[in-house]
Amino acid sequence: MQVKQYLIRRLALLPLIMLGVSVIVFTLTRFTGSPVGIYATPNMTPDEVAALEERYGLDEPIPVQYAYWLGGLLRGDLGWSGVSVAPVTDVIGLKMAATLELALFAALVAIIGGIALGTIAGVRRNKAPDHAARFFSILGASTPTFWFGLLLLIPFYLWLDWFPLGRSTPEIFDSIGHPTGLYTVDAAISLNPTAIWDSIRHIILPAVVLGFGSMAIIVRMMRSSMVETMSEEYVDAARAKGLPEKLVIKRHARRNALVPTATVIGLSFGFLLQGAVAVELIFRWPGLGQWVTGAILSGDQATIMAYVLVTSLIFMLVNLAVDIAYAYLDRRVVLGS
Amino acid sequence: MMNSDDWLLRVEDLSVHFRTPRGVVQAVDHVSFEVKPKETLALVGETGCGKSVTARSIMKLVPEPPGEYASGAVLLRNLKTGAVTDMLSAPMDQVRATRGDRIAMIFQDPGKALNPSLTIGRQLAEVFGEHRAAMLLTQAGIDPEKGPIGSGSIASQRAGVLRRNFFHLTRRGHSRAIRAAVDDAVMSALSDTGIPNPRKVMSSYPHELSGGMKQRVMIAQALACDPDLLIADEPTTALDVTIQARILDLINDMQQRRGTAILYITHDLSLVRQFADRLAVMYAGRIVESGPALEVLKSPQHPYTQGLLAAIPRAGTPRGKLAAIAGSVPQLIDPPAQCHFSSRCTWCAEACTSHIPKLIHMPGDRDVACLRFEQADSIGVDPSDMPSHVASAEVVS
Amino acid sequence: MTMTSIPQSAASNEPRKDRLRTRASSVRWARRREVLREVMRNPLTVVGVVIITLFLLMAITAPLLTEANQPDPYQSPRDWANIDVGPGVEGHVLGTDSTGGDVLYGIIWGSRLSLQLSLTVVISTLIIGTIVGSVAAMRGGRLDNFLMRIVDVFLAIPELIFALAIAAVLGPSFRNIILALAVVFWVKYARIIRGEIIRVKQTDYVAAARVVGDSTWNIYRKDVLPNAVTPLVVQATLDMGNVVLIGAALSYIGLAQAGLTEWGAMVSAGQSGILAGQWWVSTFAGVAILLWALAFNLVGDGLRDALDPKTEGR
Amino acid sequence: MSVAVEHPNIGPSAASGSGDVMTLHDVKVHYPVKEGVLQRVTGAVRAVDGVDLSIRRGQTLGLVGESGCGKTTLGRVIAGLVPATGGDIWFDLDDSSKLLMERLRAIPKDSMSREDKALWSQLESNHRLGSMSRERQRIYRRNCQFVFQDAFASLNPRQLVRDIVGRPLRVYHEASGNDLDLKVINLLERVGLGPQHLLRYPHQFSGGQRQRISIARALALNPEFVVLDEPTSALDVSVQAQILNLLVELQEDLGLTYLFITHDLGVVQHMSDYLAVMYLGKIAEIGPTEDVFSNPLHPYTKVLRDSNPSLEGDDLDGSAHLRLTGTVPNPIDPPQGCRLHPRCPVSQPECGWQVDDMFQSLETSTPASFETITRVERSGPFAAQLVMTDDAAARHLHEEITSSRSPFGRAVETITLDGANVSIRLREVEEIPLIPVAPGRMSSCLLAGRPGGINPPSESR
Repeated sequence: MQVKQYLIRRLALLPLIMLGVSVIVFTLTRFTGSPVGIYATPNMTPDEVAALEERYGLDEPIPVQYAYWLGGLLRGDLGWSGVSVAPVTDVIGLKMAATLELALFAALVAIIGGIALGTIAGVRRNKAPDHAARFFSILGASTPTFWFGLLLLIPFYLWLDWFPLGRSTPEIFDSIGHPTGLYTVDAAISLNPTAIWDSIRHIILPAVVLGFGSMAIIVRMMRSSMVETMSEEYVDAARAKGLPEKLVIKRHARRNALVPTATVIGLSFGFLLQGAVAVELIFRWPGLGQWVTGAILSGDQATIMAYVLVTSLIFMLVNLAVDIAYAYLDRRVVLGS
Repeated sequence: MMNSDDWLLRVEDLSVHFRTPRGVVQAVDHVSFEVKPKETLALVGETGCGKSVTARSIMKLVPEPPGEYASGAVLLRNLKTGAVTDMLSAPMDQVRATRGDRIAMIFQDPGKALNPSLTIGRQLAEVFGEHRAAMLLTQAGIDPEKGPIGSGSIASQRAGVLRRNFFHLTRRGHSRAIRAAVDDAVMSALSDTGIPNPRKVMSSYPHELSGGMKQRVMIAQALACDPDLLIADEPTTALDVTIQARILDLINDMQQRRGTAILYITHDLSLVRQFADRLAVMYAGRIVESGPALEVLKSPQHPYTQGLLAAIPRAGTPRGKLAAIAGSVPQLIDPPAQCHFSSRCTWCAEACTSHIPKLIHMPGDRDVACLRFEQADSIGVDPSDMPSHVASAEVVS
Repeated sequence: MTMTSIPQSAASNEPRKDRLRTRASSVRWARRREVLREVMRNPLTVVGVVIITLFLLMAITAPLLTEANQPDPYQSPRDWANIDVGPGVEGHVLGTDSTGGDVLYGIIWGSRLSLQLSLTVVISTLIIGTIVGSVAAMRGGRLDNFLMRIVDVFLAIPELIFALAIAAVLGPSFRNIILALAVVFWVKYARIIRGEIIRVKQTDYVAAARVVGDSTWNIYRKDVLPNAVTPLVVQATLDMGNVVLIGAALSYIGLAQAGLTEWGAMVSAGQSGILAGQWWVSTFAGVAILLWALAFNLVGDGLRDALDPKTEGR
Repeated sequence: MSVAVEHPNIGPSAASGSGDVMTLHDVKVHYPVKEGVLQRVTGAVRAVDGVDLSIRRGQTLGLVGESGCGKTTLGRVIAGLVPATGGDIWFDLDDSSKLLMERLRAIPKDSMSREDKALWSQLESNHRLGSMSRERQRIYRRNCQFVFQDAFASLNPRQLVRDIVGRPLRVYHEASGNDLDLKVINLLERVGLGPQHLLRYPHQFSGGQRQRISIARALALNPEFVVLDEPTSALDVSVQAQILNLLVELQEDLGLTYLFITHDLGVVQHMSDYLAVMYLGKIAEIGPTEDVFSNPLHPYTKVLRDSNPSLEGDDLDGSAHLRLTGTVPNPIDPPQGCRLHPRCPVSQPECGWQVDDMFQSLETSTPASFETITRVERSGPFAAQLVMTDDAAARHLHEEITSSRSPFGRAVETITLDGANVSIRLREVEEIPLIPVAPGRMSSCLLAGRPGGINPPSESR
């Protein structure tokens, strides 16, 4: 019951924060002056420009303009994407699916690798595996994703040609249905072995590159919370019960160490989303990141702003999901806050 | 010490060191004592005297590193077969089989010693799963020898009666029977400690229970397998005095009923009188005095014991006239070879700062480690350097 | 416990007291040195400090190491005769890019840009964040609530994406990257310092200062801030590296001026050559970014371990 | 040297040396409990819930109770660290102003005459915490100091001992520079430390020394009254003795008034002149320490005393040791009537039994019939209608309650059976006040004034 109330409150906060994000985004669109420039041509007279402004409601006071804009947003009108030559709403779904797929696989790499490495490091504190894991985590946090991606391209694409660029081989991609929009999942559903292999071949390298930085963050957090729980008295109490060390670590130490790590996992999803920009660029992954870099270079503001709105929404939803997991993992959280 | 065969636990010459960046801390320094079956030995001392480390060493729970068993043995005698195990040198499997089964432990803060993310029921079930798997299977109507999973696989699947075994057994339709057997075992253990509503407690998480209730759960968990020895490490320090009284009543009562020997670790001498048969006082990693509890309390011989007793406020002491021991406990990082109490002792003489006093056996089953009871020639110093002598005959007057 | 004691008892001989005051500051300095020694005990931290020192030297002596390009020293001099040459070629130790820009020159002058970027962003956001977080935590109530909701909104947008949007709106230039990062980064500090202050405010030593009757400002200055600032110092150190990482990512995407000797831009400039086997431009520029971030991460991590309040002094 | 010529130590009554340093009247500290999606305030943790207390000048009042009873909160309220949410705290009332205060307090605010109102507001601005004038507030602040349980936590880890102990002097511009150093050295010597400790950080000291530093700080302004919040609980016995001796010595030398808060009965018996026992935010009993120990007038005091392990062999006064049952109730919704009654070994039907107590006892004694209750319609804390699963269950419950010989069973005024419904009404008892029962002694137990006293019935003569 308490858990439910807590989650409802978190949920109620979500639209409020999204409203705040929309204010920021709107401010940004008006930052460089009236967006009438998109429609105006240099040889228009001031009167013609004013007429244009009136037509698009740009002569109204700023709050009113914001209300118009927000109204459009809520109806699903995210504007016209110059780079895609289509309404933003029409193209964003596909891009989002591609990015989400990449981010989810990267998250999988980061979470599994991070928890495993962090656990080992925390248990074998101040021994070789610990030092290795710590150095690895610092290295991961210091490596520029875009550079790391380029570096991996040299052996795995240029020399060995193991992993292709892009998201898919178009013919294979078109040969299966796409009920979910996530290529790997669709391929799995279609039970088409060629498609499954194609989807996995394409996603491995970008997912590893993208997940590397987040894994480093998770390793660091998992290690320190493992160190903390390993010194808790209930771990000694579990040993005093005669439990084997493996079980002591798994059920008593790691389980509790996961609780603080959960928040970091949520936050690291932000790193995945932002890292995706560069990774998509390098691996020619047709997602939001590639889309938005194109928009930046051509000054397509509607696309940029839609991108900011959508990624924030994804980020917040992921964190909400983590909060739910957190409340499940540690019942005391809710009572404590 | 005594050589009778009537003992359960014998700690011989135990030293535990901790390596720190600043030097080696000699937390426990050549400590020997023994616990007889069914008796209560109280190990008393102030913060940092090494009593908790001693207790943990018995279970081999001192973390290595930074800890290190520098010398000695912890011998546990099987009362039925007479076989003796050294907990410090035995293989880990054997140590684990002993923990929780023949030696159990209650911790100082029950709030910290219970896993916050598991229900009470699961935490107790772990003990049964670890040590009483065969018994549970029998109760569930499965022959542990011939059953769907042999006793061998139970031993290997040490998760015991929890998930993994359930999973295996579910397919064979025994899941419910085993679950019921576990629940019964857990509930009877809980209700044995006077927990009024064991079914509810079983499914609750530690934070939902009060401190006293948590300590009851800890006791239930510790006594689940009827251990020969219960180590109680300051079990009531974190509790209020009214709760403490009830927990002590409970431990007492359980001991009466089951004949468990208790090693009671405490800093509170006033608890000892109600509780202990024998008493050992520790100071700075060494035992300075031991003997029958009431005797030691009545006529303490070591200056530290005397000081400790005089420092406790009592009804009769005039206000502001407590006999405090001056100074504070010395650091135990690479300590000099001397009586550690010498810096605070009123009797301190030249010899005290150059010799480590040995535990001297006295009439009345008493031991004291103080140079006042030793002869100058036996340790080879000038008699004028010795503190004023006390003849051992004076002790039991 | 074994500190040199002040000889003789406290008689009222005047000259001794002046010594006392100078001694107090020397005791404080001794304490700081002790903490520093504790920090430097970790060899990895020392490695970090050495790398940072080298980068600093490089940035300061850039005009001595290479002759500054005129008119804009932050554009590599073009050597059109040597386009895309590999490392080791006469005059181009680390090779050149597709426009004949010298890679070593870019790395050396790029260190100045990185220093400028990280110092400007971290110092300015540290000040803003500390002020906002302190006001929120010390005042509490509605103001706190209001400020923290703003912080929540800022935190809802991933750093790089937020900075990317701002920089994109402002137009591609290195200055705008700095500005964009400054807008984004203060939030984290505000949140950290607020949390720490709220923690410290509940300690007994703050209660003790209140019992004595000291003013809120004095309590903030003497008790709250000094005890709350440690995680902020750690985070700021880590961010000296992070800012350069994100800044490089932004200029990699194309938000810096073309041809700038910024490391991220250099990686971008060299990437088309990679598939043609010209690995050196991107690689060396990337190594520079990596080393910079690594150095500050090592030091930040070492600071965190050494200054962790859980182990400090107790 | 700037030794303050007119030392603003204490108000007019200081010379007389009589009266109360602190007078508490119905002091309450309630922390709001927020619940639900909108975080509405749905109740309050009643940490301190109506305390009347006088702290007499020059004496030591011991305040004992178990964790969660509100003793620390009460101490913090008195020291001005926590604002009271109800009631009045008067500082430095001499006998005449106390009489005046008591006279005026009896008059309802709106029917007060104009001059009484003026007197009242003058009284408030001179003596009442929260309404004091700035100048009086300063005097109060200087004269009421606090010593914390965890000395280390109360010392700023980044300050030198000189700055910690000298801070009060700086705040009140009592001293600076060399003068400050000298004064701090004097204070340190006063508490058994020396000049060599002046320039050290708190972490360089042992537990006992830290507590000495914190005592030195409390004494820096020469206060009259010190709240000691478990000053020795974190210390070992041998060091505790040093600190207790020091506190007594300081009290004798400086004429201090102490409020000594502790959970340790041995310590409080040794240290205090009179004793207040607290339970769940209320005072259970007050009286001279020796009397309270030898003849407790509240069952809770007796339980505390009996539960306290003692070194002396035979401390039994013939009566059996009393024990409490159950656990401390939730301070958000404390029991009506006497706070102790659900756990009390000698409870009576008049102690304030309510419907919730019934559920609790049913749940533990007969879980089976507790589980047959399907719905409860309350009408106040003392009456409810229970809907049972069926008529038989209702009959069973009715039977069980009516036949009960427990004080709770006897507190039932009416119980009616109607099909599957059981209506029950219990004796209404709202509040059991703390009343004088013997010269100098007050108790909030109903039995205190009765012939048999608070002993269990089997033993009462």
